[in-house]
Amino acid sequence: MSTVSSARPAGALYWPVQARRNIGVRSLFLVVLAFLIAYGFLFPGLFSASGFAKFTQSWFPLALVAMAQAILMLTGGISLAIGPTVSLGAVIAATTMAGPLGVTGGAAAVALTGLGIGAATGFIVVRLRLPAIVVTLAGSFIIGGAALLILPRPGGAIPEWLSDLLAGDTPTAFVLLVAIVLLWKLYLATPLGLSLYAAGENPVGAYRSGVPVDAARVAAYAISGLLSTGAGLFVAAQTGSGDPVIGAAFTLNSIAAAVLGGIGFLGGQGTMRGALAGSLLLSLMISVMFFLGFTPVAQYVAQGLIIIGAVAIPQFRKVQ
Amino acid sequence: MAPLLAARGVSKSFFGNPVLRDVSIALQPGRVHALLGENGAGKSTLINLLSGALRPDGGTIEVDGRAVARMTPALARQAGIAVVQQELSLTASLSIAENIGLGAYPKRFGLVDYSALAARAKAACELVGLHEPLSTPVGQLPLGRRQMVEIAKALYRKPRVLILDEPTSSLSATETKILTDLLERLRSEGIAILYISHRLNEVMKLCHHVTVLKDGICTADRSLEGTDAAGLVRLMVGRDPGDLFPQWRPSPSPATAISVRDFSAGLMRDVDLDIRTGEVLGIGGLVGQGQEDLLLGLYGAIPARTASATVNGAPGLPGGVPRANALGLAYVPADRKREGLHLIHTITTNMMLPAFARLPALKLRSRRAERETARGLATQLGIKGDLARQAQALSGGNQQKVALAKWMPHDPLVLLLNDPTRGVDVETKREIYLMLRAFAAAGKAVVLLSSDTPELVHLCERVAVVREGRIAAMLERAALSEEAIVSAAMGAENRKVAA
Amino acid sequence: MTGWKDSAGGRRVMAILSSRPFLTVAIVAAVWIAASFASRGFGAYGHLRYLVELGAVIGLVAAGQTFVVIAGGIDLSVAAIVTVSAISLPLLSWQADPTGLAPVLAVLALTTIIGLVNGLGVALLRVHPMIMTLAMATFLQGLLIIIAGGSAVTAENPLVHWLGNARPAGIPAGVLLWVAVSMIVLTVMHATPFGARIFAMGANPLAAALSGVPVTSTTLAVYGISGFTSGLAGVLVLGMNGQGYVGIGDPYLLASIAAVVLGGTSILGGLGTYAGTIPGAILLVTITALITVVNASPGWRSILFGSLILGLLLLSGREQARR
Amino acid sequence: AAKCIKGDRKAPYTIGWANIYSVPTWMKQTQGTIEAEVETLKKQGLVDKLVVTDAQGDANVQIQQIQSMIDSDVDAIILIAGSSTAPARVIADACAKGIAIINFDSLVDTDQVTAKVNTDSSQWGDQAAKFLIDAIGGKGKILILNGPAGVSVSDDRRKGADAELKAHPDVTVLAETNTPYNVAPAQEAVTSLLFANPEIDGILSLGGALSAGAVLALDKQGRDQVPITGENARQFLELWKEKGLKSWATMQPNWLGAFAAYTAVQALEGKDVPAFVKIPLPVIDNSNIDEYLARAKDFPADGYIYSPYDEELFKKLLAQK
Ligand SMILES: Nc1ncnc2c1ncn2[C@@H]1O[C@H](COP(=O)(O)OP(=O)(O)OP(=O)(O)O)[C@@H](O)[C@H]1O
Ligand SMILES: Nc1ncnc2c1ncn2[C@@H]1O[C@H](COP(=O)(O)OP(=O)(O)OP(=O)(O)O)[C@@H](O)[C@H]1O
Ligand SMILES: [Mg+2]
Ligand SMILES: [Mg+2]
Repeated sequence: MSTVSSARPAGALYWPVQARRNIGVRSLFLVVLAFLIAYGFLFPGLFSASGFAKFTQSWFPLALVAMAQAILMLTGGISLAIGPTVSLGAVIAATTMAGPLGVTGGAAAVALTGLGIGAATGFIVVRLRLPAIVVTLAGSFIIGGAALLILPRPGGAIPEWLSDLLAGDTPTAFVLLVAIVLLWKLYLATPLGLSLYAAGENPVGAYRSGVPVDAARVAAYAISGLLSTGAGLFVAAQTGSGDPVIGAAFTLNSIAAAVLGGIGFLGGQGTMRGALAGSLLLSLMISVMFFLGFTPVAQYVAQGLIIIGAVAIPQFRKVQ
Repeated sequence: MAPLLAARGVSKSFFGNPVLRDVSIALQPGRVHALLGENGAGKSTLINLLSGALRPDGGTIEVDGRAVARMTPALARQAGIAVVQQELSLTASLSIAENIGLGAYPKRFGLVDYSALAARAKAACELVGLHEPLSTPVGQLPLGRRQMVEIAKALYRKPRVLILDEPTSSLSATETKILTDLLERLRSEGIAILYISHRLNEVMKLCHHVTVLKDGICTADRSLEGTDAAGLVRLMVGRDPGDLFPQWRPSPSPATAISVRDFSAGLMRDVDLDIRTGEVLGIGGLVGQGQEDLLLGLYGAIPARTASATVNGAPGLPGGVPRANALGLAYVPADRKREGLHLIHTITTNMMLPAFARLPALKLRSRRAERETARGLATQLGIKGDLARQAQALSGGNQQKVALAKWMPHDPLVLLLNDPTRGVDVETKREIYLMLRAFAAAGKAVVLLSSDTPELVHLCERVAVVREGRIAAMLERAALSEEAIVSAAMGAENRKVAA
Repeated sequence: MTGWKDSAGGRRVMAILSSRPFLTVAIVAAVWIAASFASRGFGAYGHLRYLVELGAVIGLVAAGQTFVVIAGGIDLSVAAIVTVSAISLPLLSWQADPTGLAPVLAVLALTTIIGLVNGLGVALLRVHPMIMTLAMATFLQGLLIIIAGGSAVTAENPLVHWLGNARPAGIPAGVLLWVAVSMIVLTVMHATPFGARIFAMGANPLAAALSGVPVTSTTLAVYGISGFTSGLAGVLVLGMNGQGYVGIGDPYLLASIAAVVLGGTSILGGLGTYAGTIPGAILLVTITALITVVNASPGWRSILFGSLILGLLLLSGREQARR
Repeated sequence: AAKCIKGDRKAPYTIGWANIYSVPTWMKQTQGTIEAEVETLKKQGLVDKLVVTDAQGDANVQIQQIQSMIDSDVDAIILIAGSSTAPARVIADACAKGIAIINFDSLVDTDQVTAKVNTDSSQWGDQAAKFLIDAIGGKGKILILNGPAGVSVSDDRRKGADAELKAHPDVTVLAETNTPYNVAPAQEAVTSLLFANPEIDGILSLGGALSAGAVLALDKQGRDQVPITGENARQFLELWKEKGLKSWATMQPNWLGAFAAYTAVQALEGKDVPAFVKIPLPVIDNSNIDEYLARAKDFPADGYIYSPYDEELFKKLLAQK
């Protein structure tokens, strides 16, 4: 309160820091916004409760796996096992929830599996210093095999009420997503969470500064596993059943969403909001192209162009 | 009184090469202790042992007179030991405040307490004269400011022992002044300070006690009382030093090497500049005023515009690095780790890269010729180390020499140098200065961007002082002095002209 | 006695023995020997020859992939390029050329151009390699819808047939092709300035650019090479199967990346060698063959496959720490 | 009226074709029959638009696209499901909205559809096993090639073969393998199995291009061909003829697509359609293979030679109980 130079109250640090982080993804936000407007224009039903609910439901699992991938890439890691982990989450949910474990027990089983797989992967990558990309490639076969053992063919069941709650006509998925994002912000506000960036970008320096680098990275893998099996649970609820190969496409899509959102490969670059925007763009694109009446060939071409465009346009602006 | 932190008879080797042999050092409260030695003498290794970043092969580390069984960075922090490494521990995507608090965030309910962090980080920043908003990502700061963040980060932890590894090598004169004043104050508060620098005048001014390392052996551990700079150099190199700066002689018949009109690039605006053959043209000013963009723009590494330009007789700007190289331009960056070297590649490969860049793409390489060239360059510049090792195993100063050496075989006509002597020991500095003058004498042009003002004064024909993206003053040889450069940099010159 | 290990020659031998490519070769050999005891017929010469022939396809795709990865990128469009090559070649089998060389060259030109377009996106538009090549793969899917099944011509190309079936001196032509390509690749990679530029770009693109490395053209070349070798793999796989089909390239995306990384090339770029990718490719087909003959449920086979890769990685795969 | 149909939809109708993946040749051919049928229906004034989506193999995307079809209120959806369970709920939603849903080829485990149209996968496996066991004289060593694991169709076919295999204890299964329904992976797997198993009496191949891969593998390793089952893939039929194989093949006719479109319109027009239309499995053997090969040039080289169809056939199929 005393001097003029310290006029900016010290407590106002958090929000400027947050605002600064938007700079890298502004143009992506604009592109996504344009698509949202186009979607709303093409399909006014979007603004009804159930229209909005369905829209967020189709985005939700992709949003989760994009987060799961992004958190790894922030630490300089990557996972090729996201898809099978989603499948595993789905089959565990579909085989336990309608059974003796019940919904709570099933959800706990799903969560523990995700955390366990993630932590184990993280331990192998971090402590044994093996390249994440091959460890998770090998992991994808192991996890996918486990899903096939639990449910050799699509089946199982999710209690009807849970499906209706998560994937009915109410925007529960959106509320959940908001909650997860808030939890993420909360995590990033913990010392361990904030260390993610330092551990990813400059592990040696971070270690010397007293950051528990290994713990931060293993924790990231565990959280990533949790998000992936969580996405699997949601997919199971959305479809009312389990399918041992349902997640296959999520591996590449999660990477695409994260990279589209400006997450770098070397660690420490990018933001979660970017990854979420990237996943939203991927999801929106499908619906918008449908309403524009694109043929499959046009869908493929347009999809390629949109993805490249969303990344290249900001670059052009930077050059000029 | 027991020293706050001490090493007793420590040794360390890398891959069987001894780097430190039976070295002892004791840091006393209220004393600024200098650690001197040539590049690769083992100074950084010693502080890594003191701060727990590395473990000694033999000997002990003592805190408050008690031996520590196993020093780790965490233990060191608990003991109040803070190390300023050269922009090594910063994270580009985090804000200044988040970097300063890294590893020691204030917490509330398990969360980072941003208001407490802001308050404490602000206090630390004010000590070192950092006035950028605390929310600025560190990646957006110029090198010198990052160094200040690194120092603020050390102060944030309220250390009892402060270790600084070449803190001033990327700082401008003003920033250096702030730092030396600060250190003096901290010392008077009873903090033990270990100070590494290759700038001997700073050491003379600031320090009370000196430990000198030579090839990993402690050759002196004594009070600085009654020692002069020449004496220090003698301690380091073991013989009488020559003058640091070579005799200045005018070069013969200057011609224009590079000429630009209304040149703009990055922060630089509307620059008219002629660079003559046979001269060393200095570029001075406070850090981050656009000096670097001037060099990069001329070099074709960033987009640049100009009304008219000739470069070594060819019209127009090069517009790209390969073309600039073909026109005889060579550039040595300041941030050697990020822009100069391929740390994971061997020293030989690093030295040969410009050659690889211009040779026909599919011509067969001759490993033997490469080894010989590299060996020749290493001898010429006194680069120590196995040339087949990765460049990251070199000490900082030797890395700098590699970044410079790689251009030598190409006999460039214009050398664009961005702080080439940063972190370089006095002997090597001398060699580099001699090379630069010899270069100019051979009728070539040298553009020397430097944060070391004495360097500009003693080496250059003319110094262009840059301020806010413009050349604020062009000081001719006769008018060159440290005061003139500093006052032009601060804007005094401008006012005089305006008046 | 300090021993021969300290002599110059001894040190070089030690360096080779402890290098990743050598370790991978040793692991392949060990797996082969172990497998020939465990499974009847595994060690038969014919089988090993067949495995190497299969490895040739992965090896060709992975040749381009190795270049791209060392240069600091990644190519996710290789699978689609293999398919495009195998599908479009039969469409081009015109009568005028009895050797069948012309259509092959035309297809290779096509796939090289596809690669160059990848390079353009990466170098000029500055699109992340993963995004650029993923988008390219998507484009090519669209292209495949148009060209696939568009004609009923089968691959009656003599050159392609020869590549896929002939065995001069008892060695499959595909393997000979692989050997030739490998020698060229190793030479270009390790014995030319072009190769050195690629390593430099991968290790530190900024420093490479400031040292005068022509980053744009080198990037173009690298992705062009990847398009070319993928196209070549498509031609070979077409010959081996007698018929191209949509999806024929699918297995080669992950396989090429896995071969590169198993061979010790850093996925971060700047470090590695094709000499490791070669045994890496053979290792992959070997493990696949091994899993095939194990009689277990699909789930267990998948688990076994993953565990084997992980186990072998533990033997050879420590990533170098870097700052 | 048929299930899901509500009276308020009027011709001409908009038909949504929710494809799971339009790139594979089988799918392309199927799409061809749908387009041809839609042209016919357009001429009759019954259809005015065909909306096509391609889920690129991702069952989650297919759900999203079906949702979009619901949102844009198409009159009918014909679909090949990317998962036998995943689209169940969204399909139920569509049904509740009065959209006619005809599910063919890969079916969904829900009865909230207007009709399902398919051959019997279990019967497929059973008949194939019967033929093979017969062909090897009731005893011997066989390999089983199957499509990808975790997918209902391949699992059903495999289960269908179980009874026959159990009934013949002298038939030993040397090894089983799962690969995509493609030539190259099948050829690879069979080659490895050939080396591991010097004696093989027959191959029970459960579809797609697996059989062609197996024949090529035997041929390339210089082994005698053995009795083998398969599908109507053109490459396989040509190899069959060329090598004089002892074979049997059935098919998943591509015109299931055309038939689904036809059925959708019939249902919308108020006709009663059966909840499940079982398509008899056509059998290709040495007696009729020449008929198929005679038409080969009309089909893509990597495609499937399907049996002829016309409206009469469709009517007959719909009339069956
Ligand atoms: N991790 C390492 N691996 C191999 N050699 C190393 C390693 N660290 C340091 N060295 C070698 O040890 C010697 C001492 O290095 P150090 O960094 O301590 O020197 P320095 O005195 O700080 O030099 P400078 O003045 O250049 O900073 C050098 O020769 C260096 O090459
Ligand atoms: N390959 C390596 N692995 C681990 N540690 C290394 C390696 N190379 C060097 N180091 C250690 O890290 C220390 C700091 O490295 P750096 O390159 O910053 O040296 P420096 O002498 O401090 O440079 P500068 O003087 O520019 O700050 C080195 O002196 C050495 O002890
Ligand atoms: Mg040092
Ligand atoms: Mg140094």
